[in-house]
Amino acid sequence: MTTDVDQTTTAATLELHDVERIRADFPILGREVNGHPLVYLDSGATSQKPQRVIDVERSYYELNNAAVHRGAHTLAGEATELFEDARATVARFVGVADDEIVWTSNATEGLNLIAYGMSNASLGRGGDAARRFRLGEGDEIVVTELEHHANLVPWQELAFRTGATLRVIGVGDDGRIRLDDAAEIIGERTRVVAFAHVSNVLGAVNPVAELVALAHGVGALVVLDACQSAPHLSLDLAALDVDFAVFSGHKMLAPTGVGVLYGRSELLNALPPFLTGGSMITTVGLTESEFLPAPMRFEAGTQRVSQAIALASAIDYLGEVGMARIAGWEAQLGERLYQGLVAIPGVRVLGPAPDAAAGVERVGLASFVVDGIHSHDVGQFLDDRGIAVRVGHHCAQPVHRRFGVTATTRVSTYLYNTPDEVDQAVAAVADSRAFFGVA
Amino acid sequence: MTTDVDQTTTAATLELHDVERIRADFPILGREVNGHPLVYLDSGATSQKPQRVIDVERSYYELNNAAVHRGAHTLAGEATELFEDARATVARFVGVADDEIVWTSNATEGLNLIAYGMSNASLGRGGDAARRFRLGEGDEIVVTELEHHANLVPWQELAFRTGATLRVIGVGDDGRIRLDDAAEIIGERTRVVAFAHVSNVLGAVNPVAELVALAHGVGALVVLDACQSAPHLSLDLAALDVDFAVFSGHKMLAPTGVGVLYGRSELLNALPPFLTGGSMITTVGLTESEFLPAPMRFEAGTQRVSQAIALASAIDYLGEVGMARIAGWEAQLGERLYQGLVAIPGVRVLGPAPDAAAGVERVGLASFVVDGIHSHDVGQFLDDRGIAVRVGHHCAQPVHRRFGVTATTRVSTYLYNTPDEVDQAVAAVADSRAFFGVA
Amino acid sequence: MASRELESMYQHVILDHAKEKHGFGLRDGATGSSHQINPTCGDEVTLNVYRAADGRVESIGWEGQGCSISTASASLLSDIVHDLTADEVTERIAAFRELMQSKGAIEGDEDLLGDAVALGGVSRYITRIKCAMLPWVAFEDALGLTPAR
Amino acid sequence: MASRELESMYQHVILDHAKEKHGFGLRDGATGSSHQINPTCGDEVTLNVYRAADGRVESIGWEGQGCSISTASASLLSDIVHDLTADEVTERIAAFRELMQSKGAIEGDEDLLGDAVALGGVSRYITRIKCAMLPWVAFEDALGLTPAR
Ligand SMILES: Cc1ncc(COP(=O)(O)O)c(C=O)c1O
Ligand SMILES: Cc1ncc(COP(=O)(O)O)c(C=O)c1O
Ligand code: FES
Ligand code: FES
Repeated sequence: MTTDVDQTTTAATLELHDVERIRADFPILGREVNGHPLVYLDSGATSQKPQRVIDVERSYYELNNAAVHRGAHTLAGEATELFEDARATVARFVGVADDEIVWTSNATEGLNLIAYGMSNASLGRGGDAARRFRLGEGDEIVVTELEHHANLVPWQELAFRTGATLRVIGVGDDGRIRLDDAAEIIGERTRVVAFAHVSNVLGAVNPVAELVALAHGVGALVVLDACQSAPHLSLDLAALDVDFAVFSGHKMLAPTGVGVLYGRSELLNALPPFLTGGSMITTVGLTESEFLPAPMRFEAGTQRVSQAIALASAIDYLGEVGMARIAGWEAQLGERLYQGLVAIPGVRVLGPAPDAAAGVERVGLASFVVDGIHSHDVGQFLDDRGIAVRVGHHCAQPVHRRFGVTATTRVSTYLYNTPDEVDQAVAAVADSRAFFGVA
Repeated sequence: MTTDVDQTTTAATLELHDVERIRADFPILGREVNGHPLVYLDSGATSQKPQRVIDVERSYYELNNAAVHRGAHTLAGEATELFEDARATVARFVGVADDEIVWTSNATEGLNLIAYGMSNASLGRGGDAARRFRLGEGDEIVVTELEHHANLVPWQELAFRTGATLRVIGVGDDGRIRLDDAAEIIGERTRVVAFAHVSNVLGAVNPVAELVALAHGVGALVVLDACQSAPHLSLDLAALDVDFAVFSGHKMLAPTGVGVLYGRSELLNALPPFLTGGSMITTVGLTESEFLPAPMRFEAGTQRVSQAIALASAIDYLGEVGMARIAGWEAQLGERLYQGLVAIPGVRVLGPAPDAAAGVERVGLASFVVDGIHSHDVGQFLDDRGIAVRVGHHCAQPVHRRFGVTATTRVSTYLYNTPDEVDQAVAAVADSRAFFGVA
Repeated sequence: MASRELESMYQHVILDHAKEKHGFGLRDGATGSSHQINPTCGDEVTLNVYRAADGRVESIGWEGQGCSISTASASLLSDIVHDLTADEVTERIAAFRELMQSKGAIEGDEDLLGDAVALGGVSRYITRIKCAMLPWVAFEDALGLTPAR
Repeated sequence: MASRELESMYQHVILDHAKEKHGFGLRDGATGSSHQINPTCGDEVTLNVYRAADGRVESIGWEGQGCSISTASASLLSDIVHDLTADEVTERIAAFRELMQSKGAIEGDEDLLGDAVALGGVSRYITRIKCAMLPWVAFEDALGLTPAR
């Protein structure tokens, strides 16, 4: 099966006719909701899946399903090959080596893996090789104020477990990470700097190069939360020079239940295990065990095999469409969305205004408040027209607090969304004001 | 969709004609391997999936896919309802309350969750309510010699992290857990007793009631590894009176990537969190957070939604066929397998002989050595005839060491296997001796 | 421009209560208090109960941050609690919970629930039932009752 | 009763070597040693290299626990290492690795690999390639070479 998208065009963006063909690959987009065609603008939470990805999982179970890395029979060999090929596909997609890719359940588990690996190192696991992961009193872990809870709470807990201190780089009134604050906070005591590539609330691409330079300047490890970038931009982790990165399959056309952790080879092989059990050991004694090298060291128990294979299929699909063209298309949708929203009286969009000149890139996502209407009520009004958006704190309470609100409404786009859908959402937001009596 | 199995019969076992209809529900069973019809006898590693389960996942992605517990729109509501209904289905299947069921990736993660929850409690997390989970020097964790690595290595690591001691109940020459040893080892210092309901190597049902009585007699927590029982027997966790239990979906007709942790309500609500991130918190401050009650407290990040829904569908399927009838059928297959194997010269089956009078129940699984032939070579010979079995240590090195071998060949059955398939496997094992020149 | 179901959830009486917020504010002298969070959205309510010497509820007071449904629900609740005995309170909470779980199948008993029957339209929206329940759960908790399922 | 592919993996020369185990046993005086585990099955091999003063490999010795393929592979390896220079060793290891990755497409160079070409049939069995490679990886490691992919 191949996607119908025109491969000959070299334009840096999709065109509407491409998107119309792409839409036909997503069965759910043919659905009606509350008597209206579904307008799905919640891909920031989770994406929809093309038929091809759905079919890959089905075909795996109908033809090849078996335990991987554990059997010598033919099916087991086939399943193992599909599973390891999937790893290679992911590795190529982000520009790293196969054995630098670890399967996880989701990005959240990847971040916990790093944090628990570090606390195990702090207890002495991994010996001298794991020294650089040891934390204690006086050491500092640095995050930013715009992090998703997944990239915040695990570090709070790691600080608690090791006695290290958590420090937080602020976000400016302009909705951008304060690099002046970063320069002040990141220093000799800093051991880890963890931050999002793209904020799931503010929609802006964060200054990775600057933060990596600050962190590496003091010998700290960089952990990149690529949840909102991997699905939407061309991502080259080696070029970004981060030490670890995580993302989730379900946000990039793949099923739930699979995520990815990247770690630089020498770091992954030095980090002590997190989850323990079958398939990650070499020798198990009654009271002590020895562990395999990465990535298998971190893959305890039966893996999410069909999901990993489906993620590879999703990545193939994205690759055929072209990440640059997807990013170009979503930048246009994002601009249209932003301008449409800020033109509505009483609507405030969080995060920086798009401004190519000033180097402010936004993805196709905007979170906003409508004066006098709670975000859930706004969302309900949109849902009544078949428009699916996210409401609430989007698992990022601190950044909401930073801007003096507890909740926002978020519209988020993907390769299958059209300008018309964005317009429908904007119009519905405008209409909600009369309905709730605030216009 | 409903299964074709005759619902009117009340016999305590399936009959061959039932099994033939069941087989038609599993597309992979129509496959050829190496020119022979597939004979799948590796369900102990992972089971095959009926069309219905495969279709449930597909239909979820084609119709309802959305982020659960996070959205107010219609799809999100539908997805949340399907997901929580799935939890209720699992809860009913094992006789417990809905909020006592936590989704995991697999059984391995469930066991790690308990172990890490306990080390977090030992560091002071969870306050006074979590006191009974705190471990330190002098405390003892007890397992048995027949455990899968998943129920051994996490406890080794917990012992390392807390200073507690790991003690191991031996297995007798007869392949049964030594209750005399258990009575000696389980004592005042014992805080946790973790053991398998059914061994994945020896195939015997372990004496749960006796071990629970010993453990509860000294106030220790009981953790049951139900990986090899949940798919094959009627399981009533409340009646067994265990405190925690784990099992994996992929071994019981469901997809990879989903497992289940059961915990008694008051224990789950006292256990500190393990993975942290989105959807498991109430309030997130910059340096500290508050957590939801169980089960959501343990479900950080985007969950394995389609997999949970598919697991519920698998359980519905098993329920319609009837767990007692499945157990009856597999007991027959197991007996036939055991007798067939021990009749071959030079073949030694590990574990106790089935003996109803002595109360020795075996499931449809047998691990064996063929004198003079390595298990991988035996497995290869069977695979050449399309017969898929597992070879190696089956993630249970200690029990292999206990019986003086490093590896065995394992034949394991499920509801879709026939006596003829068992006979084919037995005949192939016999023939392998001539091929490898040991007959 | 809006469906009949939506209009039925957001009736005028509800939008009015969401603005007027009867019973808003926490006075001293509470005989019970509860703070509840709706985990789906992060909204909160703090609710005080003021009981007379004979145990009857005199009034409630509440504060919080929430959507129109949870705000209206708190406001509507505060209108119907005056002078209720413990048994009457239990009966009303049960009636409201039943209404919320009805998926639009029942009308709600106006004798017991007063204008709060207007919240019946919410029961068709599974994601919003928690909104309407939030102040009622806080009320139940502040009275020291164990919440029914 | 067995397919042609299976017969080609388990040729007589292989089953014979699996029994005869040339080079079995670890003598003193090793100039290098390596212990390797096949994680799929848990099988192990310990392999010693004995080099002459001029750096040539004189012989290897090995012990371990494994299947007929890994055992035969160690035995066959020990037959062809005598008197090899470092470069010749590298060439042979490369030739063997290429054979193993060929999925049955090539025959294997008998001048370089001797009877070890009989292991070519293994390359059709993805799950067994690690078996055949195990002693070769140990050999490579014992010589202090970084294993190629
Ligand atoms: C007895 C037993 N415990 C634990 C496990 C681990 O299960 P999983 O790999 O699904 O986590 C298995 C299966 O591999 C098993 O058979
Ligand atoms: C920026 C960011 N980080 C982390 C996550 C967590 O991802 P998951 O829930 O898939 O683990 C998300 C999505 O929810 C996100 O948007
Ligand atoms: S949306 Fe938060 S209470 Fe209604
Ligand atoms: S099966 Fe272990 S080395 Fe061949």
